[in-house]
Amino acid sequence: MQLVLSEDQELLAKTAADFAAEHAPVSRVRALRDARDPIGYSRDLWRQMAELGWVGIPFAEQHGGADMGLAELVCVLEALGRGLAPEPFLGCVLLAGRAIQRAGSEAQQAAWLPRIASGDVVAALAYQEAGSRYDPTRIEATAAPRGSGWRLSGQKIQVLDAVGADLLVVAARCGGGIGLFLVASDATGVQVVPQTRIDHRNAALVKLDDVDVSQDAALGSPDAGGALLEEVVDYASVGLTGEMLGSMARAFELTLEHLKSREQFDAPIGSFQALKHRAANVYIEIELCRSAVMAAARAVDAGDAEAAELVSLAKARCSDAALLTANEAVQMFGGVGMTDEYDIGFYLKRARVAQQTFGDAGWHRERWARLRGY
Amino acid sequence: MQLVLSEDQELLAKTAADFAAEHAPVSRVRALRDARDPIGYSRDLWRQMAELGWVGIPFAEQHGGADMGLAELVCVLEALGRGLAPEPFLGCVLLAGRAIQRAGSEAQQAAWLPRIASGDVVAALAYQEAGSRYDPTRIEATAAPRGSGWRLSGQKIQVLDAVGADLLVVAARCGGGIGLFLVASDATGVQVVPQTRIDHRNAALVKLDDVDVSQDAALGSPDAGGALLEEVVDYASVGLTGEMLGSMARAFELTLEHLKSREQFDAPIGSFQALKHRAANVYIEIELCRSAVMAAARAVDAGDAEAAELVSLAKARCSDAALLTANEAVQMFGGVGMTDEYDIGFYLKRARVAQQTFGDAGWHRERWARLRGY
Amino acid sequence: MADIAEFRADTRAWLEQNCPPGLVGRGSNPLEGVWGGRKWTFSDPDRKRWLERMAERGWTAPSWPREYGGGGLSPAEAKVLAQEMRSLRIPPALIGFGLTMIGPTLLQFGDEEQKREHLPRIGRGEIRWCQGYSEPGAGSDLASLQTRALREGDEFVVTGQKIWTSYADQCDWIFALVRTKADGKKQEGITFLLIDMDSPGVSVSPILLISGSSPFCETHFDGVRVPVRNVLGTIDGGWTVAKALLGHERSMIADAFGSAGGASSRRGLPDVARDHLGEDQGRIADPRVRDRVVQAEMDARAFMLTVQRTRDAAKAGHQPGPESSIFKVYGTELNMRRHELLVEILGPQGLGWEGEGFDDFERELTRDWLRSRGNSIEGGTSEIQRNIIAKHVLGLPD
Amino acid sequence: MADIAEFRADTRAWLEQNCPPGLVGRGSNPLEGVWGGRKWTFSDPDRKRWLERMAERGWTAPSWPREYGGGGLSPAEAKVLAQEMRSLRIPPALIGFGLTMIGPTLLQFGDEEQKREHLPRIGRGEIRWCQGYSEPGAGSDLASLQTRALREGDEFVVTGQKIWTSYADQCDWIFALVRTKADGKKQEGITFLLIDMDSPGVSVSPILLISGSSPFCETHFDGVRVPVRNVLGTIDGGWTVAKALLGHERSMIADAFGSAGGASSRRGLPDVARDHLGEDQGRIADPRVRDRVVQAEMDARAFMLTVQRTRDAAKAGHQPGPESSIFKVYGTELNMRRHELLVEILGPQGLGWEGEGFDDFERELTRDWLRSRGNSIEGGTSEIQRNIIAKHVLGLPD
Repeated sequence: MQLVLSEDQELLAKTAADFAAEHAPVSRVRALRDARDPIGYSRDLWRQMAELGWVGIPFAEQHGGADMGLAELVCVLEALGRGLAPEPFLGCVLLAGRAIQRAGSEAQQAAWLPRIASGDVVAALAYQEAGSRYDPTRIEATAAPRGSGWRLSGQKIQVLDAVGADLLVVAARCGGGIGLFLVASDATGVQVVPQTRIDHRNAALVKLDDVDVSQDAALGSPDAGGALLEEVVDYASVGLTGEMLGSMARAFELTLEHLKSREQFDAPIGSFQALKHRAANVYIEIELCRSAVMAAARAVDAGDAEAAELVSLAKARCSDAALLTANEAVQMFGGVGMTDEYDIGFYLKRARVAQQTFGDAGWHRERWARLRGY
Repeated sequence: MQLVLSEDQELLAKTAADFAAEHAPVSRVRALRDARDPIGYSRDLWRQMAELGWVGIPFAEQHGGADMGLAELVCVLEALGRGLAPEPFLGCVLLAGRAIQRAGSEAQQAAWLPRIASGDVVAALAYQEAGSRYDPTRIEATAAPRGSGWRLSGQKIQVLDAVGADLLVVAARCGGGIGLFLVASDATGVQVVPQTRIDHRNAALVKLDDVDVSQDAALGSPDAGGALLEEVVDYASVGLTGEMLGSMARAFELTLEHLKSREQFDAPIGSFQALKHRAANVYIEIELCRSAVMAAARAVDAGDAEAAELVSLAKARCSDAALLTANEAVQMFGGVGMTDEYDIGFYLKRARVAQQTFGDAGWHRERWARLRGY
Repeated sequence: MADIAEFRADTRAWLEQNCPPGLVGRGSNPLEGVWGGRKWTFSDPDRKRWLERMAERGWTAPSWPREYGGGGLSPAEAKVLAQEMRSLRIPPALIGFGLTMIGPTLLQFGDEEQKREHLPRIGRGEIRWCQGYSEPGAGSDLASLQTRALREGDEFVVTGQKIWTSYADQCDWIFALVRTKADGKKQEGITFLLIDMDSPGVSVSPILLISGSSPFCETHFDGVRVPVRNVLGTIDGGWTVAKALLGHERSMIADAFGSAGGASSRRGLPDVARDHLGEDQGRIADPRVRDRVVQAEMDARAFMLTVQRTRDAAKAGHQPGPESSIFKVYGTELNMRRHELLVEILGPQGLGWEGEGFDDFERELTRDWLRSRGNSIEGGTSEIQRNIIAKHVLGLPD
Repeated sequence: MADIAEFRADTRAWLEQNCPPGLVGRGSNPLEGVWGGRKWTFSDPDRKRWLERMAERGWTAPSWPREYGGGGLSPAEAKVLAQEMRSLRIPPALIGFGLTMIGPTLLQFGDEEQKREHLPRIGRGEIRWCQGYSEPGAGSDLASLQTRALREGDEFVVTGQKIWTSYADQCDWIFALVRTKADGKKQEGITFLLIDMDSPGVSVSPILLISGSSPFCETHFDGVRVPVRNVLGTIDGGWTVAKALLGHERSMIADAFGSAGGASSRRGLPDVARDHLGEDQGRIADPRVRDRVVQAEMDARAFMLTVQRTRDAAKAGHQPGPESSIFKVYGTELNMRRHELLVEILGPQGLGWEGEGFDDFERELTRDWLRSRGNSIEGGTSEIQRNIIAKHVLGLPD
């Protein structure tokens, strides 16, 4: 495992950074929020990203993808994270798309992945429930056999990117295990109710009231989805840490700019040693995050035995560091950092949501210890 | 409960502070250590403290005591803690003496407490064992009935002030419970082996090899000592926090003096804001400790229902704060703080020992939660 | 002591007779508090009646002299009144910056005319006050303020901008720091002015915070004419008055964080943790969270004991010093840590802004957490408080 | 690449043939390391033989040029040698400041004569070096040093006192910073001198630390005569040399804390915790300690990944910058946290100094903990490192 960007990756990161700087500054997130945009992201921009080949990065070439991995996705997501871009990578590509890629039949993959990669279809993975907390396999929704198919019932919460999605991948208890089922979002009995969280990203309650699906809706074996869910959530977690890395790096840059320009007591406040030392600590934490995220992405891509541990390492660190960075940023901005008018609050809110998505720091420390056998 | 010193207590604290400054500076601890003094404290000074009435503070007047409480003991112990005075208050007065006072028959009390209060007899409480960690009731030493008396066997560790002690109070498993037994330190089968800990205070292994004691050696009922032990250790813990408060206050003073006098980069290092803010944090922690120690002492004296919780609050806080203070002190002294030549290292070593005596911070946080029912 | 016992009995009887029954047992909830002022509307006629009766007796400001509308109570009597109100869980009749900040400062620095003009109106809840200290360029470095007041005869003409004026949109008067002399040391040349916000040229716009609330405003002064007799203290000598008032502000903040605030403090941390994480043999199921709950609870207990110790010392005649800075810094930071922990305990339910999928408690808590981030900034940042401790308590050099 | 494979095979064969069998599998334990020098006595003839063979091949300093006694290996080859030695768990033949600090600095700043005089003797382990930087009045503010060197013809006469000279009592030469010009900016007028400690006027006394060990000394210079040709770099221009050497020191410290040190690192934290606290369903029984163990382990993993990332970046041609300060500050502070935790895990058994009642591991660990407190001071305090990061990495103003 080499913790350095290849030349191709450097180019990709540079392209993504330029694109994000031009098309996806944080001001766009504010505009989407203030306009109460129903899906909270730009379909146009999503199509452009698809044209650039980013949406299909992890998928096979025959499915319109680039056949690359998390290392490359992280390059893109980090760049987009700088401006808190809300486009549906997590829900559509890293969760739902990845689940289809990993467990779908050739027919299912051929049916959906090219349309996801092209940006024509947005999919979402509905797994989390009110009682799940952070365990993706604590599921009470049911899939009861009905004829040759299944009847799905239950309620999912905070389903990422579900508002306006065309396709839902639904996790439900089936026999002794968990199954994943492809459900059209306009199927009878499906209700998608938007949820407004502090970051105003796309998320929804998905209510399933006796939704009938046919035999070929099952993604893989209808009771073997538990392990798959864990693997897919790990995959998405690495993507999320990439995004968090970009967000915290940018929040820290904004803080440094403020420290250099804001004057009090006839000196830039960045000249005060107490703030300097705290800024140095934030810097160190971000650097450690970067190493952990790069290692996790490469380990998952390589199918390394240590991959799950490194995912938890990256998610635990980024969760803590993103909040630290944002909290210190607000404190160092002072009063204006508390105002909606300044952008830094957007980073704080997103840091909180990201920390509590796919398991918070405590959850991942617990998981690390379990995986290491103590 | 009034968290303020009475006039009498203020006078006592002042007297003790003057006495300690004159007779018990930290240099004396160094001298005792370098001389490899077998008991590690001064018998002369102990007698003087007895004459001043301090050794008998908690005992009844008819037993030569002052019939006062922990609030007063803390006044004295805080003053002595400033110079890390190693005289045997903890082992002799707060543990062994307190056990005799609480559980002893009138005859036992009359036999021992006046001689303890006068400084003629030094006693020690042997309860801790290799497997005890911080639980005073995890005891494997045994007291088997033998004739009308008992035969004691087992090994005790880090028995405070046992080297040179005349009387041992030994905790041993007896029937279904724990008993406390008075044992002369020169009884057949008793072996007191000095232990050298990093603070060089008096402590010993006490080996009991078939030690026969008579019927009247039992302190209270021979199987009801468990609850008593907990109560006595709580009592001593408050005394220890008083001592710790004095030690950390003094270590902090030494640090402030250094910050004001040591110059680097053409300025006193105490003018650097990062150090200022850290010093402010240490100050706050010490102030919180003072409140907790005063409250614990008064609650125990009053038999308040919240007493045990407040003892754990005081001990947990002082354990953390004493180490923080000492660690920050060494760091702020810089290189010289690491040398044996400077006194600050003595405070660091004592802080570590004190933190791990009668339960460390984690132990007392656990206990607090248990007592509060969550 | 006999007098005090009698006073207690009388007070209790009066409270029982005069407090509207609907308010007995309601307790002190700052969200329901009566702030008064010309723009105030009472949510409940009981609250209005209660204010009138208490104001009539002078007990909205129990320790102020009677001639200024206060109750003229001794410290011991004022304590008894507070105890009896607490014991009956009767809410305060009136709260606000008039009582806690400008009132005590007027008593200390005001001339007779000023005291007679302003204090009774504060006590009756007729005038609501706000604070005009900070400016966009003068936050922690308050003394660098630029709002200027030019003397024209018997008036000052005030021009400039204040920020963080709490609830200025609902206030009637503002006490403001203005610059009356441009040269010399910046702490000199500042004047403390009392300004009627109905004066022409005053305009106010609320500031939206990240929590979605707007407790603060920007207040602009555009050639506002203020009579010279509205100077509190001396012209160019306002810094002394300003600092004294900051002392009152800090102790008010310490009081607030010693007791109340937001959804989170209305339910104990251990209860919230048990509800959301479950129990394991009577313990909060997640041992990590449990340990952090324990630490927060123990920190709170030690903090409250320290507040009590300072009060007990004050009662025993010891003068409180700059060490009260520790209440501001520790109280607010503890409150912030508690909110961080609460939101983490709620897990995915701690992320709600509005609408479906979150209940009222969860949404309120999440916004309380966002609001709490400002605690270590407003009223003097934690950095400033630590500077004060280092300099004035520890004597560390500049 | 074919060449490298061949080099690897040859190296492996040579190591297997030449390393005394008693050393194979011993691994790198700094406590058993060979520091060399005139006063050195080998604990084991194998170690002596191993040093001779490695020195002969130039592999004690594998990447130094062959003409100065090095191995002349390319970076890729040096890495292969290190890998093969690690894979066979063969200890390094020689360690010390000659190889890691003054050697690289001589290569960078030395003239031909100096390099030929000193480097081969370092490579053969004949001369052991120590560092004369700090003075009692010049710690973090190193440039305020006062040890003065007066020019007398072809000699400097050196008078003053150095402190924290590591193992000076066992060393042969010292590289020292001395003041050769009293006026002007204090960073100017400093000269970097190489001094033979056998010179008349040099005296050394060990400093006893709180841990009971004496790894440092005070070194006094009383009119010591040093030839002018022993100046490294230019007269009055020693500060540049000094800073370059500090860079080598920091990366050496980072290496050390990335891997080894003391009893504690020879046994994993989780194992020690399990031994002392027991298990509960395979988990460390105390959940509080377990969580802290997890954090320390995860911190260590992230730190090592960061060290690796920097090395991988260097291999890819990216120049390492001042961000290497994070290795010093984070590596040492992590090591200190680990030791704090270990001593707490040991509980009452973590308090032993000597004698009965504590076993060797416990006593050594307790002293290691005491020793570790100095990690954030020596080699540039954490405060200085954070200053460097703030200024040189983050660009924050002075």
